[in-house]
Amino acid sequence: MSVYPYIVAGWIMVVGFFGIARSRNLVHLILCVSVVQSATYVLLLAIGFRDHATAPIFQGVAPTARAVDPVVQSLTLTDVVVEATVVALLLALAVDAVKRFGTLDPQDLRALKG
Amino acid sequence: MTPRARQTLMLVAGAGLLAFFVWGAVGLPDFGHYRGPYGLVINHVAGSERQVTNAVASLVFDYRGYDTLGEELILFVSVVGVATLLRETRGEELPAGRDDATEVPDTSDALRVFGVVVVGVTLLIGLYIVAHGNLTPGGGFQGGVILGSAVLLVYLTGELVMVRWVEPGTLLEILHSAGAAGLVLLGLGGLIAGGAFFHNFLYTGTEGGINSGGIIELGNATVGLEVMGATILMASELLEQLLVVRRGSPA
Amino acid sequence: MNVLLGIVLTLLAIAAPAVVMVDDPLRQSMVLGFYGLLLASAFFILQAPDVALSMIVVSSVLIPALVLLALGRIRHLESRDDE
Amino acid sequence: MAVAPLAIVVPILAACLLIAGGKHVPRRLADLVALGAAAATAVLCAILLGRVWHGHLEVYWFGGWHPRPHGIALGIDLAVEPIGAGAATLAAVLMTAALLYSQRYFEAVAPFFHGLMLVFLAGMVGFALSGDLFNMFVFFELMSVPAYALTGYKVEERGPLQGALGFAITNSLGAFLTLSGIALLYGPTGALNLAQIGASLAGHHPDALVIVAFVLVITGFLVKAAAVPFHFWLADAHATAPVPVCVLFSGIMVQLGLLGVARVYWTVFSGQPALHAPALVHTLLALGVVTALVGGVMAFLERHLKRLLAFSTISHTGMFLAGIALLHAHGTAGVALFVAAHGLTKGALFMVIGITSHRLGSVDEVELHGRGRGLWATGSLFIVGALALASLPPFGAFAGKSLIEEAASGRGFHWIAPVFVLGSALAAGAILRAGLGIFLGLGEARPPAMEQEAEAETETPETKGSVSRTPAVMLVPATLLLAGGLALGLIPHIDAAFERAAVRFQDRAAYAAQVLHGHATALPSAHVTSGPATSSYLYGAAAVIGAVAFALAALYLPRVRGRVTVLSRAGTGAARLMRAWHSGHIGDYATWLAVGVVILGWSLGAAIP
Repeated sequence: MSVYPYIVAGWIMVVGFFGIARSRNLVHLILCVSVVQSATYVLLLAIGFRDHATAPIFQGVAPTARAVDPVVQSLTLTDVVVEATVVALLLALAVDAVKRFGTLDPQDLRALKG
Repeated sequence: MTPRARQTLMLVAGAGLLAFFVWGAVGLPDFGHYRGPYGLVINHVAGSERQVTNAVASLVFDYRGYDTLGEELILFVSVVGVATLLRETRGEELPAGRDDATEVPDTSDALRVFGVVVVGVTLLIGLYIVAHGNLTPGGGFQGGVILGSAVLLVYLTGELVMVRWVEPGTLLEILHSAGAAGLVLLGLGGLIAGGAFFHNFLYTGTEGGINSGGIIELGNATVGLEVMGATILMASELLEQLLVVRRGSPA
Repeated sequence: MNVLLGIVLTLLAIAAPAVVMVDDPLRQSMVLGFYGLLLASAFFILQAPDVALSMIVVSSVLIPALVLLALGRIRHLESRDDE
Repeated sequence: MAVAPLAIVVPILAACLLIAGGKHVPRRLADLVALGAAAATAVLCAILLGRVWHGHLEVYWFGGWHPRPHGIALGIDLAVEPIGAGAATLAAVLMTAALLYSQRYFEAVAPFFHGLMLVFLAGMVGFALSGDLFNMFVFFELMSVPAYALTGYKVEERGPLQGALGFAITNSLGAFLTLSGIALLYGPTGALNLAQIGASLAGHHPDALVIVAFVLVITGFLVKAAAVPFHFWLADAHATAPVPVCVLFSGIMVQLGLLGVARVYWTVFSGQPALHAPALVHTLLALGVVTALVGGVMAFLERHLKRLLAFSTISHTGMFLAGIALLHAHGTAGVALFVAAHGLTKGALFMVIGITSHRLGSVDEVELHGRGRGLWATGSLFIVGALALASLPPFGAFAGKSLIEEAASGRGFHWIAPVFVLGSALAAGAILRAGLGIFLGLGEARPPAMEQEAEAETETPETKGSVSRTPAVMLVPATLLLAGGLALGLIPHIDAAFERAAVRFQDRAAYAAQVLHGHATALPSAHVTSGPATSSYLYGAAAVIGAVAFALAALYLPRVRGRVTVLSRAGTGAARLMRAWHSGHIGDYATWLAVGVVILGWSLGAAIP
């Protein structure tokens, strides 16, 4: 168990990369990018975890209670927002791609070959 | 590359990447035994220094408030980017007489009542989550998305007033910009009052109180405002385009 | 606690390839929503309720909505091209 | 005084203002607000630069959260030293020039354009000044997101769309790898502040984690810096972004990626024995040299003027990376000077191409051949710019490059200087070929080794208004930037100032002492050079002569060539291979990204002590 969560994070990242390589549809590809990003959430939160600890929210708990690391959580929060925005922007580009190229297949999106 | 060549190469590279990553990750502290100083100190001091019970909120809006400023700007600018990319361009015919009210399908009264109830509950949840960000899980971002979704629900249940209101270039855009600028102004307030950008210049209240945390609570509110505006704008940009096309195509 | 986390992590490790292997974007966005809920439950177990809440909001509300809207838009563009 | 945060806040507030109300105010006013904000940012950055010019470091803690005892930083700091401040100043100056230049641009949605540009500027300034690793990631994203939208700004065309997609996806993937690296570092150190991570890591036993974290962190920055094999996005994005945006992309954004690499190395990793210095030097040097040559060759094969300049930027990036890889104060100083001169010159060149396209309605070298004969001012700017980039002594680029060469020979890499000559000659030769062909009508219209591919659709003009003369708002900024780039090399003792800056930049212990404990340390005396060596002048001259020779050969050889030689067939084959490699397929780009990480990791990891 001591490194399992980290390996899962690495696995998710690589799986996302592979999805991008085999994607035949831009929207699909964009969601694969978000899978790559989800690996960073798992990694960050797994690193900051402490056994037998509470969440870093001290509502009715003494601040001396053993709690997990709050910093990785604030970083992950930022990361999640970044994900949402990047996905939104990429989706707008995908819509434009259909407008201009009439297709979502990356194979055919090549105005700039070479 | 052919698709097969690409997938094969990625398979090899991906295996290498995973091996490389794991090679490094085994050097991390064992899972569950983290002892980095940053979080420990924050957990220890956030309550006494900022009177908030949610240590994450104190990080997001106070200790690392500058990061959040950057993050909100990313959101802000990506909405502007979406609006820029999806703008109607030359050669793209706009159907004449854009009378929004006639185009959206009718909604039954039962659904409408149900919608209003759902919207009311959603709005309340959103507001609660924004307001209690300093104390319990949640805050401006989560609440803002919920608030934005509630407003979109109004549209989906057929309250057509929204369509017009939601069109970019109006009140909403100003609201959204104000939300982003609000966080900057909050930071500037600290600069003027306390000598450092993002200095927490407000009374931080008593621990556990709804008004505790000083700028943390205000930060939650501005972020909530901005995220709500951003959610609606983003969705409506895509929706707007949908409506244009729907009307443009022959029925 | 750790057993539960182990199960959720294993489910995540299985769900991620599932997200990637579903080719139809509409169905994929649903699988992604499910994957997001799995992530959120992992975050709850990791004692990160703030993040879990964000994850639910993003992965089960925001992203599916955006994908649906974009796909709707794309469908209409494509049907226009066919005419 | 809070100059540093203001340099970031001013453009942000102006952007918010423009986006909220820009649609309802006249275009002129929006122009003025944007221009004023950019100029104010430039002044603020220049003030910062002036204050630290003599090798000082200024630390600013947001929220007044100074570090706790034992150097535990809870807040985020800006650590202003000369190189970061210089990069921020360059960004703001280029932005001011670009906004001045773009007044003839974008009749539609101008406020959005201005808003995106200003947030882009804020992101770059924030990134250059940041002293916190996670904050660097946030501002890295903040300068990326508006850049994606700006690349795709001309939504009517197919090219920009594809450029923006490739750019956005590869850069996002790079950023996520950077974030994973940050997470790995946070594990053993429990810190995000650069100085604090560095201090903690110096006492950490050397292990694989350090190497993996380093590789992952720099991958994102190398994608931004367009080092081979992470470079594919750059040419697509540059070819299609509007000219004022290209000025920023090529002039400073790409180089900020390198600043990121150098910054994390010197503040975080330089005290860690796991990162075996010779292995690091060799790996990054190899990467830099390959990038320099690939960029040069690709530039030479190109006929689309913006893509041509984009590949020349890749070529220069390679030289910068090689200079940083030497891990030597001379090298770092040389890179900083070279980047400044290159940014100003390349910005001017992009503006000149914009003028050419405004007057003649094309950016295709072959189509334009001989049609620029009347444009004396434009043509001379173009040709002078090309020569300056070929490191014509004694101007800015030359001064920077000679410092790098000196550092290289000091380290025993005597082969670097000739390779640089080849890279500069190729890239500058391509620009010169285009300039001589377009503005003087020399030689033949069809350059060699150039396949007549099915040409992309015609680009819609970016500008409006009369095309019978060049507007002053376009010509003046170009002239000023070029003059600035040239003048940099003429300022007396400029190299000494850059030396001091580099010594400060590389002093990890002094950085940590001041950031974490507030102890300002005096600078160790820099080993100041006595100006460029004679050999540097020879190399500079060789590069210029080489560039002229390449340009003339390209223009005149087809005429005498008549028959197909083995050499030319091999050349064409290699050229076709190179061009096929740059396929425009996003899946390919992501694959090469993964391959690049594995290569980097393998070559650094194999040397772990």
